[in-house]
Amino acid sequence: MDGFPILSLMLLVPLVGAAICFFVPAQTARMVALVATLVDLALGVVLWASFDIGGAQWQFVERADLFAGFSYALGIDGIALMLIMLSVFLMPICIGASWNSVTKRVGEYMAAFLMMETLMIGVFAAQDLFLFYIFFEAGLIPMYLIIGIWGGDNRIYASYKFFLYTLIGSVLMLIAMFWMVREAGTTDIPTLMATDFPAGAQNWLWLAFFASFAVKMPMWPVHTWLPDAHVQAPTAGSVILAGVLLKMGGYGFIRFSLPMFPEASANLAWLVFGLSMVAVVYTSLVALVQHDMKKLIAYSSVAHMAIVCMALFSFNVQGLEGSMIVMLSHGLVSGALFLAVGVIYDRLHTREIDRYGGLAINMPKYSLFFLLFTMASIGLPGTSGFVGEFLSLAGVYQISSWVALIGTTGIILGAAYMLYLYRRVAFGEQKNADAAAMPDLDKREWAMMLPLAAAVLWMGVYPESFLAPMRADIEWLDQRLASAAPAGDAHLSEPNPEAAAAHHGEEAAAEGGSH
Amino acid sequence: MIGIEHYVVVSSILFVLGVLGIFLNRKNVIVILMAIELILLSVNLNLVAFSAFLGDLVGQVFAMFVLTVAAGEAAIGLAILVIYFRGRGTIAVDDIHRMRG
Amino acid sequence: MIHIIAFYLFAVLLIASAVLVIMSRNPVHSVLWLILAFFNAAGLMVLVGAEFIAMLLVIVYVGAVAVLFLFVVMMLDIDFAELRAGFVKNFPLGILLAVVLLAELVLGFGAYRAGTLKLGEADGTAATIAGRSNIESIGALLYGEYLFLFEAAGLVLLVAMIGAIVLTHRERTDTRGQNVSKQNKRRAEDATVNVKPEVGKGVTL
Amino acid sequence: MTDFSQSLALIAAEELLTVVGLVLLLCAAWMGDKASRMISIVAVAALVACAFIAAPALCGGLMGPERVAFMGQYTADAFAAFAKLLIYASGIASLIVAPRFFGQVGAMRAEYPILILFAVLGMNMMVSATDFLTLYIGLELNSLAAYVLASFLRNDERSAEAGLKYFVLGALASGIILFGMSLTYGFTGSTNFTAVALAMDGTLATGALFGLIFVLAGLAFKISAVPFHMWTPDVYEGAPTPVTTFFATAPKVAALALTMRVALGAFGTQVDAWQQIVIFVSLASIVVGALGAIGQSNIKRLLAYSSINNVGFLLIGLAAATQEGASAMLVYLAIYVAMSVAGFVVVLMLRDAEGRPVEVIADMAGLSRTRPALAWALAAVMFSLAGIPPLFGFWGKFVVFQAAVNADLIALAAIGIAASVIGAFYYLKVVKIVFFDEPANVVAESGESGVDALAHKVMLLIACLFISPLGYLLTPWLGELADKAAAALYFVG
Amino acid sequence: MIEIIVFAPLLAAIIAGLGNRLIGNLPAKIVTTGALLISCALSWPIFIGFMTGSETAYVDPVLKWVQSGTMNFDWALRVDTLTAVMLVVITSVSALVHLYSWGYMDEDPDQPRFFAYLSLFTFAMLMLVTADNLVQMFFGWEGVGLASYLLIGFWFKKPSASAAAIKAFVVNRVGDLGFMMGIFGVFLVFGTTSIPEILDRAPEMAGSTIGFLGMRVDTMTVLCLLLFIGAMGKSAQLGLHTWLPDAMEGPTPVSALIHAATMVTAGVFMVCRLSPLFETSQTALTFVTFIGAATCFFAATIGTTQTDIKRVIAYSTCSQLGYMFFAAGVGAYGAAMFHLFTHAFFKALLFLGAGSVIHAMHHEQDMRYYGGLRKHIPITFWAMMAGTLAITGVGIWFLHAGFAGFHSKDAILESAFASGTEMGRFAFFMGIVAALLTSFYSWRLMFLTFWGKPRWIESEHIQHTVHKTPEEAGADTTGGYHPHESPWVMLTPLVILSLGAVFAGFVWSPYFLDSAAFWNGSIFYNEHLVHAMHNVDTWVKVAPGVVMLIGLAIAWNNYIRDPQAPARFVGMFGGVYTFLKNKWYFDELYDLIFVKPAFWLGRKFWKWGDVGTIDRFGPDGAAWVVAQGSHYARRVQTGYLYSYALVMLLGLIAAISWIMVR
Repeated sequence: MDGFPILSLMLLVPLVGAAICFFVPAQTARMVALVATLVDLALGVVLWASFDIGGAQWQFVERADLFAGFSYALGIDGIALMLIMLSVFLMPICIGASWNSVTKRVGEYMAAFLMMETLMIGVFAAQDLFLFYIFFEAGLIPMYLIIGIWGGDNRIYASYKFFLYTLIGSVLMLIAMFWMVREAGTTDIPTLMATDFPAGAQNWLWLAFFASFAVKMPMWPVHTWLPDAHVQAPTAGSVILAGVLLKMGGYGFIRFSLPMFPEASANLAWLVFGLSMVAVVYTSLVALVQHDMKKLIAYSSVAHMAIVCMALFSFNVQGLEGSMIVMLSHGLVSGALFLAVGVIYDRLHTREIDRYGGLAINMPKYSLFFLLFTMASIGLPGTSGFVGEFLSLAGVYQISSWVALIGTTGIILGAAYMLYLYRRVAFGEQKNADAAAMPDLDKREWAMMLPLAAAVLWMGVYPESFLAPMRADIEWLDQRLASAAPAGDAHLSEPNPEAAAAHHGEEAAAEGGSH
Repeated sequence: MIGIEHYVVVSSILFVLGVLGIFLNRKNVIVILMAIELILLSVNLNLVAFSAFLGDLVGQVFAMFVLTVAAGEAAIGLAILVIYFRGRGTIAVDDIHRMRG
Repeated sequence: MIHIIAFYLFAVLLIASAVLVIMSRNPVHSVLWLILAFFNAAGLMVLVGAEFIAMLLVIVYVGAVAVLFLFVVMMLDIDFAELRAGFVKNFPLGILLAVVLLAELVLGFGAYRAGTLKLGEADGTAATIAGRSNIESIGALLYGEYLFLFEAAGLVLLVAMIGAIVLTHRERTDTRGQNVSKQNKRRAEDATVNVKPEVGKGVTL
Repeated sequence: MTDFSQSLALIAAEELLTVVGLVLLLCAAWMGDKASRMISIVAVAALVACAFIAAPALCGGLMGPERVAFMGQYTADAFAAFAKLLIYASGIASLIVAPRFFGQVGAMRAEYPILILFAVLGMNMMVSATDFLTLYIGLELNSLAAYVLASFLRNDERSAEAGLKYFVLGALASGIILFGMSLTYGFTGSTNFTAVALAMDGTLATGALFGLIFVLAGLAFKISAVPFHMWTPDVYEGAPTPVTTFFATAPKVAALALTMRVALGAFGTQVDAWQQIVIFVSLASIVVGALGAIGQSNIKRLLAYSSINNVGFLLIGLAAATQEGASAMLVYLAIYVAMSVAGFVVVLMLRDAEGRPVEVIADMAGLSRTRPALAWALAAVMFSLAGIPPLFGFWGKFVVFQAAVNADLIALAAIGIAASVIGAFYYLKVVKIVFFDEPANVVAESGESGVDALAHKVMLLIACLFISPLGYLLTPWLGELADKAAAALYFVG
Repeated sequence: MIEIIVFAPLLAAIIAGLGNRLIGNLPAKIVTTGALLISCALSWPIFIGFMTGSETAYVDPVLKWVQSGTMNFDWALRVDTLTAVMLVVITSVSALVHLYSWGYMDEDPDQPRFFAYLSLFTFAMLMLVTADNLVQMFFGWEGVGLASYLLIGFWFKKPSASAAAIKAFVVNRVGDLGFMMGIFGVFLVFGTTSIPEILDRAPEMAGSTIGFLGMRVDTMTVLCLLLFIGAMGKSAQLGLHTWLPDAMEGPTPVSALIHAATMVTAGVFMVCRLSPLFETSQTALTFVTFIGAATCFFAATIGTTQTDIKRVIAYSTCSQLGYMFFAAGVGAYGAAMFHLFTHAFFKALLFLGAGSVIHAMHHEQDMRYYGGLRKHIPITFWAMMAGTLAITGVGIWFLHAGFAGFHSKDAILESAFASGTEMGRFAFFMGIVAALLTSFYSWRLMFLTFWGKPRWIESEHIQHTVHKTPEEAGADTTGGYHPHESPWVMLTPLVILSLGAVFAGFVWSPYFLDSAAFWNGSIFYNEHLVHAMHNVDTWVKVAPGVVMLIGLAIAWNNYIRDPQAPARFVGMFGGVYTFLKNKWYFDELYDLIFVKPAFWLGRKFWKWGDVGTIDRFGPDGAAWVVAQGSHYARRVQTGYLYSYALVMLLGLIAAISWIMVR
């Protein structure tokens, strides 16, 4: 694939699709959107297949200088590859989810989604700092329209909140980017990643980036836009929001905050830890008392992303890889959960948990999928959620047992609110006749759920497929962070001299990391 | 001896009076136009005085242009006033606030 | 000495009449005070040797602008009785601001004491030409170095003229104008027609 | 320095405008309002011709003594050419949209294009001025024409009120500028920018700084920067929409270019004196413009506040007081002109069933369903004005803030960009009404046909393409031109 | 071979679960039961191989799992003696339970799902015991938790069942928190999660200290305790036991398989598997002993007052697990495993027997409404009798002959006493008391169920069946209902398990208790302790038997001889009775300090935190400020010329003032 601009093509395909969707009737628009997203998925598969694991750090690089350092530069490493795959994987499912439920202004809807896809891929593929920013910010527009036009009753408030909240978060980042570019003299992300900024300035730059990513992530206490946005967005909007948009925050941390400002990351890790610890407990408890399914899952997303945050700042390979896997997994699982909510919302047009009940009787297939995703969400081993959470928390433990402890309470609370949800929806008596009369999954819904379920299990059982492309990049990052990495709180002391005498040589090396 | 300071002070007073005329008047737009003329007069006085004390005629040429423009400005101002009066039947400053907020 | 007396006379009169321009309740009076102010200002200009500008001020302002003002004041059928009603309510604030502004100006210029105001230095290219009068020197400058702006100033006046006409000129619909071409094209045979109507039929025109 | 004939050659565009203006005036006098369409067409042609005359100076990046005419009073350099091209474009736009608008109320007059031409002429002088005298004459030529244009619909009360307010406050601003120029003249002994800059170097009497402040305050009025912005909403609302289109674009370009020339040229040696003030003014403009726009029900008034807001961003570039800042401002101006033209053309295309203009925002509810193309154009304009990528409006903010950061004005940039979020609020409101609300069915379902309508559509299309993401393809080109222009501005002897 | 053992149940579960109604009841049952029988059949040879010493330990890699930096763990199946023991227990009990369920679940509409869950459970449990690394063990750990959740909530229409399912899962998760933290700690300390490596290197880390939650603590102690918290959760030890009694909401075969024989013993298995690790921390062992001893006493006390037949057995299980733990705590891992082994047989037997009774009694579970069933369901009765004899530890000490429990429980008590530590003594006495209570409640169960007069008519279930009220039935306390014996598919497992309950102790005690060669290093084998165990004082050896007889006597007195005695006792010690009856008020306590506050906090965080504070002062507050600003900005814009001029003037004055003061 040398020299073939596959990334540009992946950006272009949905864009062209979007342009076509504007002008064609509803059914054609649906088909166009589906075809475009499937083509992109196919291209994604090609991308993955031709990605040279262990090869160059940056592959499929394209570059065209535009102005004053600003250039159209694309290229991916393993981390970006995985997130792009997540995006292209979720998109056809989103289109499928909107197949019947969106009936008004279909062309525009599909166009908005396809634009969204272009922008998402762009975010992950951009190699120019400002190009990244443009893609990063531009996502606000289609999402604003998606929530605002096709959303629920309170969509105006939610769309405003979503737009302005995320906007104010990210504008400060732009200022920091200017400063960095001035300092480093380049907008090239790979170069910037290896640039050592002055320690004094790093804290400010880090905070500016943090403002953006923390909102996007979202971290407590700037999370309140998320439940509103999720509740009001149409199903596919929620899927893409939870599935990919939230990942941009984590991607930002791993691509910018950590490699570019390692010292600041170490200095300010306490902030991330503090907020994440609060988030895990706080939002989990809030999720426990929700009556609205989407809101519950939205709050659970906040809790999950808090784990991502703490793991990112654990300064070791396990934490970094774990957080990536949690992101990928959460992308699949929360997307799937929103789909699951969407499936029954389409039938009954309510998200009130109490209006359902006993669905396991009339919708056994649905309940099975829902159960699988619920279990994946609470991190049952064998599903994707476990691998991520386990690695994440293992990483976190190495830096602070307190943080790990609080983070791990998330698995208790997560189990509590998700199972409580599942119980109220799928278990119990069929107390509502209309809910009891709902038909089980049809073929379209089946086709949406199955790939997600397969991916969730695949990632849980054989995560190597997902870890391998990222390995070199994570290791690079770990090396980059090594000098700044703070000491963990373990401070493991030397064992008894007489006991240690027997195995001296090999242990010293093995324990080096834990000191 | 009369120095430049004297002229500057006089023209400053005149300028301030002109400005004062604009925002103290609430009843009659014409007086506002006259206050503008006062401001321009103060400028002219300034220019001429500076010109004389600098020994440089540009100030006086400038004053001449100001005079010219002021005449044109007065004409336009009065024309607008006239059409406004035609429409509203009043030139009271208090009445001119149909557009606000 | 006479110079000083003249300066203070003109200056005081100028300021007094300026105050009266803005305080006067009758706009007609205001215009008249304005004319007086112009005269005094012209006097001040004469004192520094700018005769041409001083004369121009009298001619242009008093002769044209002030008259225009008077004309408009008279033309607009304004109820002067209504205009007499009081000044603004935040009069003290206005005065305060004016005083502050004035104080700052005077202090800033360093004009509170003679000899403290440092003027810049002209490059001398536009000084009064030795042996020529003020008006000659200005003329040389105006039609030489500043010809371009002089022409542009003419355009300013042109625009002012167009503007005034555009705004105020009204096509009178209640009068009938003369249409020369129509009159010229008219033939006698078009004007009168002989008809012989039968009795009881009437005429079709 | 150049001799007189060379000077005349340098002002070819102005000469052309003058001659065409005078000839057309005669035509207007002779043929009356029937000829207004023909006169408009000729005027547009004249402006296009002027653009061709000005373009080489810009593309060639011309600067230096050989571009100075009339002994330093006038400079026809690349900077002036950049501004002129924008002014011509704005002038052309406001000429094209006029016949249909005025035709609707039977008020299309032959004087309109002529006044526009003379206003453009005045602005040409403004942007080329390197002497306070030229500045003043140009400014007044433009202003007088503008006062008349504002009250052009003389039977419309709002138009007359707009004219009156504009006139009174404009005259006051002229007075302030003049007073400042007189002080500058007195304290520096010259009216020429270069000489003034030379004389102002080093520590300076407070009086001279007062002159500087007065001049800049007067110019702040012309660019409607806070706190000299108060006239803007009223005048934009009251003036006929084609005139508002004109006001929002050309004079703003001219006044900003002039402000740059004055602040960076004449007062360029006293940056410390005005930088803080410009910073304050720019932040105040951003905030007040944004706050004022929220809650507006009239789209023209909203766009007026938006222009105040945008001026705030432009002034951030000025506050940087660097060549990069100047270049950034020019880029921003170019984009701003396109956004404004697009915005006003959309407003002009909004008509109810009886053909009356629709200006109330609430009446546009659900426009996206009745007139999707128009709605998307409006959305593009709004997002672009808000500076949301990938629309090109973002690029303007981008270069300006970059310049500010590179000039170490990080706090300014941070506060400014944070305040831009307030602005996003009301742009979003328009999008919300147009896209999310149920149709109000006030706007006529289909547009008219005919040459005028086609011209509107073509203009809108061009402007929208410019502010669309495709605009980024222009960044090298636009940036290069702006750099050349800024270099000319910063040209030192 | 081991792959077949482990994955056959998974395959069967997938076929039965996904096929579900598509393939129908019978194929699902055949597939799952068949798979389990295959597994079982393959497991026994392995076990016997280890007994005879022909097998050696090996690891069978399956698939790469996770490699993250230095953290590296794969799917792999480890087979050694310990695993082999568990294999036979799991596959045998599971196979029998599958078979039993053919009959027990015969009328259920959702049979494929049930069998799929059972097989899934078996698979997870097998993964747990064959784990070569802690993470795979955790996989099995959580997998059995999932299966347990699904099976407890199998009758999901019952609110109590789904509530119990959640409770089981969440309480287990509390333990899992400890387990996970333990794994993290192990990885931090040893840089690996591989069990053999950890065990290999554990001794050398003894005595080192580590920072944990801001404290400096002994490394091995904290690791062991964290891991042990996991074990406590899964094995329902004191504090984390509350889920187990509620888990009886599930179908009875499930209780037999999961909540008696296999899953709940996972904690014991884990402690034994990691015994070299635990041996490095005396503190941890003391804690394990204490928890085990306390649990065995505590659960036994509650068992004496429960009336639900399954709950009695559940508390009994809890109590027996306590025995196993304190055995492990004192270092008698072999004894612990042996008790696990024998317990699996007799407790599964008791549960299945109870299931048979319940089946016979039309799903009535309250023992107060049984009575005199001996004659109606004789095979069940005899099976239950075998189980009771086994659990109460009936045997003749000087002959070394007795039922299964006799061998294992006595070994535990003797080891505890022989360990010589104070905690060992404490555990011994608690164990003795618990043995007395065990005997009492076991016989109480037997007497109430199989002796005396039928009291069925009091049961609502029976009333519903025979359509009679107690008044209508009059003297006929059977109400005309005639329980009949279960079908052969249910009885066969009972019989097989009875054999186990009777003979398992006798047959295998030499291997489990006295053979270091048998264990072959798969657990920490304390030769010294084994020696000491055999040489304890005679009274120690006799004591369990004596207390068993005392318990039997009391039960006989209270429920056969003088049925009014319990009522009198309750009258005298009402407080104690209520306390025990209410399970020491643990549920109420947890509800008060965990569940209610969680919901309360959740609501507070939501309404007061998110809505009332963050939104109010964050976005909404900002919007309000902006709206106010907008209001004022527009108020200033009065429309009057003079105010416009005034603002301009103010600006001008401000600017020049700035210049002046600058």
